[in-house]
Amino acid sequence: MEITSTPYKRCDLVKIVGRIDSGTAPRVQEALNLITEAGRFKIVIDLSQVDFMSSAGLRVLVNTQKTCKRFNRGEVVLASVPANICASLDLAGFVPLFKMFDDVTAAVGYF
Amino acid sequence: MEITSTPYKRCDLVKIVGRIDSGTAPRVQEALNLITEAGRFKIVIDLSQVDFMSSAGLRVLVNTQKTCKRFNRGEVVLASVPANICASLDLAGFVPLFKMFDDVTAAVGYF
Amino acid sequence: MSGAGFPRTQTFEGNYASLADIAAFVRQAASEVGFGDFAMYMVETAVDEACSNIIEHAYGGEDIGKIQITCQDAPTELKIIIQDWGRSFNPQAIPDPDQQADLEDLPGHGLGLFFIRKWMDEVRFSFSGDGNVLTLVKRKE
Amino acid sequence: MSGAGFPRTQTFEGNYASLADIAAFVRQAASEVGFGDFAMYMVETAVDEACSNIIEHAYGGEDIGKIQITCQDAPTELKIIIQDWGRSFNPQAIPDPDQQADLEDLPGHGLGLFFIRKWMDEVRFSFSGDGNVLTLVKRKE
Ligand SMILES: Nc1ncnc2c1ncn2[C@@H]1O[C@H](COP(=O)(O)OP(=O)(O)O)[C@@H](O)[C@H]1O
Ligand SMILES: Nc1ncnc2c1ncn2[C@@H]1O[C@H](COP(=O)(O)OP(=O)(O)O)[C@@H](O)[C@H]1O
Repeated sequence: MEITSTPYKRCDLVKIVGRIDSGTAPRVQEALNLITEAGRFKIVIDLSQVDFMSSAGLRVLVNTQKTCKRFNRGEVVLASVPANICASLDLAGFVPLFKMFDDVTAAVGYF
Repeated sequence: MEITSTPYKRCDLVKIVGRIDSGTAPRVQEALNLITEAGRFKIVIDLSQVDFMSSAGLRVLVNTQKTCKRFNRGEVVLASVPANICASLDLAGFVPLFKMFDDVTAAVGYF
Repeated sequence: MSGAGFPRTQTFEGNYASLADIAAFVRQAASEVGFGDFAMYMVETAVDEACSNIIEHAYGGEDIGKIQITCQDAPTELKIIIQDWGRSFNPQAIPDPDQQADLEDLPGHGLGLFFIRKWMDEVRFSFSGDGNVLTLVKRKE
Repeated sequence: MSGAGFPRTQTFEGNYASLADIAAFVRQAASEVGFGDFAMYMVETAVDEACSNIIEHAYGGEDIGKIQITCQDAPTELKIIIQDWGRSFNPQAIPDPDQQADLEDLPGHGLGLFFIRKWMDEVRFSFSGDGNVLTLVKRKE
């Protein structure tokens, strides 16, 4: 699994490539913590190249959303969510927790 | 030639597909005028799908940059400029007038 | 091709690095018996959650014990049998996660068993002297 | 293939909708004589600027007169001859655009002839009773 973080003026883009499972989810959490610990709470997560996400990955998304939305200081949004992962988010009841955008540019443009 | 304008929170994205010559440049100018006349002066122009741009097209870019930069209220930036068009901009001496970004997301993220 | 090469069994180290190999093993089986993309994803998810739980809860850590997986093809279903030799537990005692909760109150954990139960057609746990056996059944359409 | 099908001549309506057809015509010729992508783009640009000028300046508007274009292949160069029957002008009187200017002072116009001169190897205007002829030469590498 590869993670690329890109800071923009109003938000940070985190692109993940590969599989997010119990083994790799901690690295995603670390990458997101680096951003929130820098005081940046507007985050776009590009899931276009993620082929699998287990509940360990969903947990990372929810934890980070909690951190970002606290004090109204920001938000995590998701871009290019593959259909299977969307079904997982839906089954978990997490769809209402995340704004989702078809493409990364629209997600960055939202902030 | 096709033009698609998408308003984002901090900027407008204008994607042009096709050929910008004396015949089509006026339509590009109109699309850009619609944005600036709405009081929006931060514009990303996506040139990735533009296969040709004559001096008529360059003139539109420069005119719009003048309008946008006036009173420090905004700026036109270019995304995904094809090499041939970059050579045209360079020959015209216009490279210093426009920030250029490799991809549209980075350009939108600049504002 | 249905039936050829089945049942097939493979044993994996009980650590998180095995999860991708385990996924490849069960996806291959699911693909061979004719499952479509989403059914394969549901199988992959259930098996991943089950194996993650074995490492985390049954063994209490990585590289403590092994995980053995068998795929059985039948005319109407794919059966996946996952065995470990860690501690047992009472699945009946685990409730579904609370989906009404606010973001702030969401526990975040407790989704694994829920996914397994929702996306598999049959889920049976059995615990005996020879380890713990989880049988997952996914029906063909 | 060099030389086959050359010279070739085509006549176009003097309007902006013709510019894409004109581009296709000269790109095809440039491609057949072996020009690479950027050389083709330079030829396309020079011809587009020349024809735009004919419509705007020589004819003073669209659909006033025609534009005739001939492509000639020679061993070392491609020659493109563009003819119109509008008013003539003195190209020597047109200076290169000022590249030092601030954004606010940039005229924006006056780039067409400059592009033609910079990207073609030879540029000759001739004006006679039978119209105006612009000869553009682009050398092969
Ligand atoms: N294989 C297992 N061995 C022992 N305990 C388990 C096993 N699987 C699940 N459990 C218990 O069930 C609970 C719920 O599991 P699960 O729904 O996967 O969520 P999580 O693992 O995130 O807590 C676990 O916290 C654990 O106490
Ligand atoms: N074919 C032509 N016929 C008449 N005048 C021309 C022609 N081409 C160019 N000119 C003159 O030369 C000037 C500069 O032309 P050019 O560099 O193409 O810039 P622009 O057309 O933007 O003014 C024109 O404004 C016009 O006065």
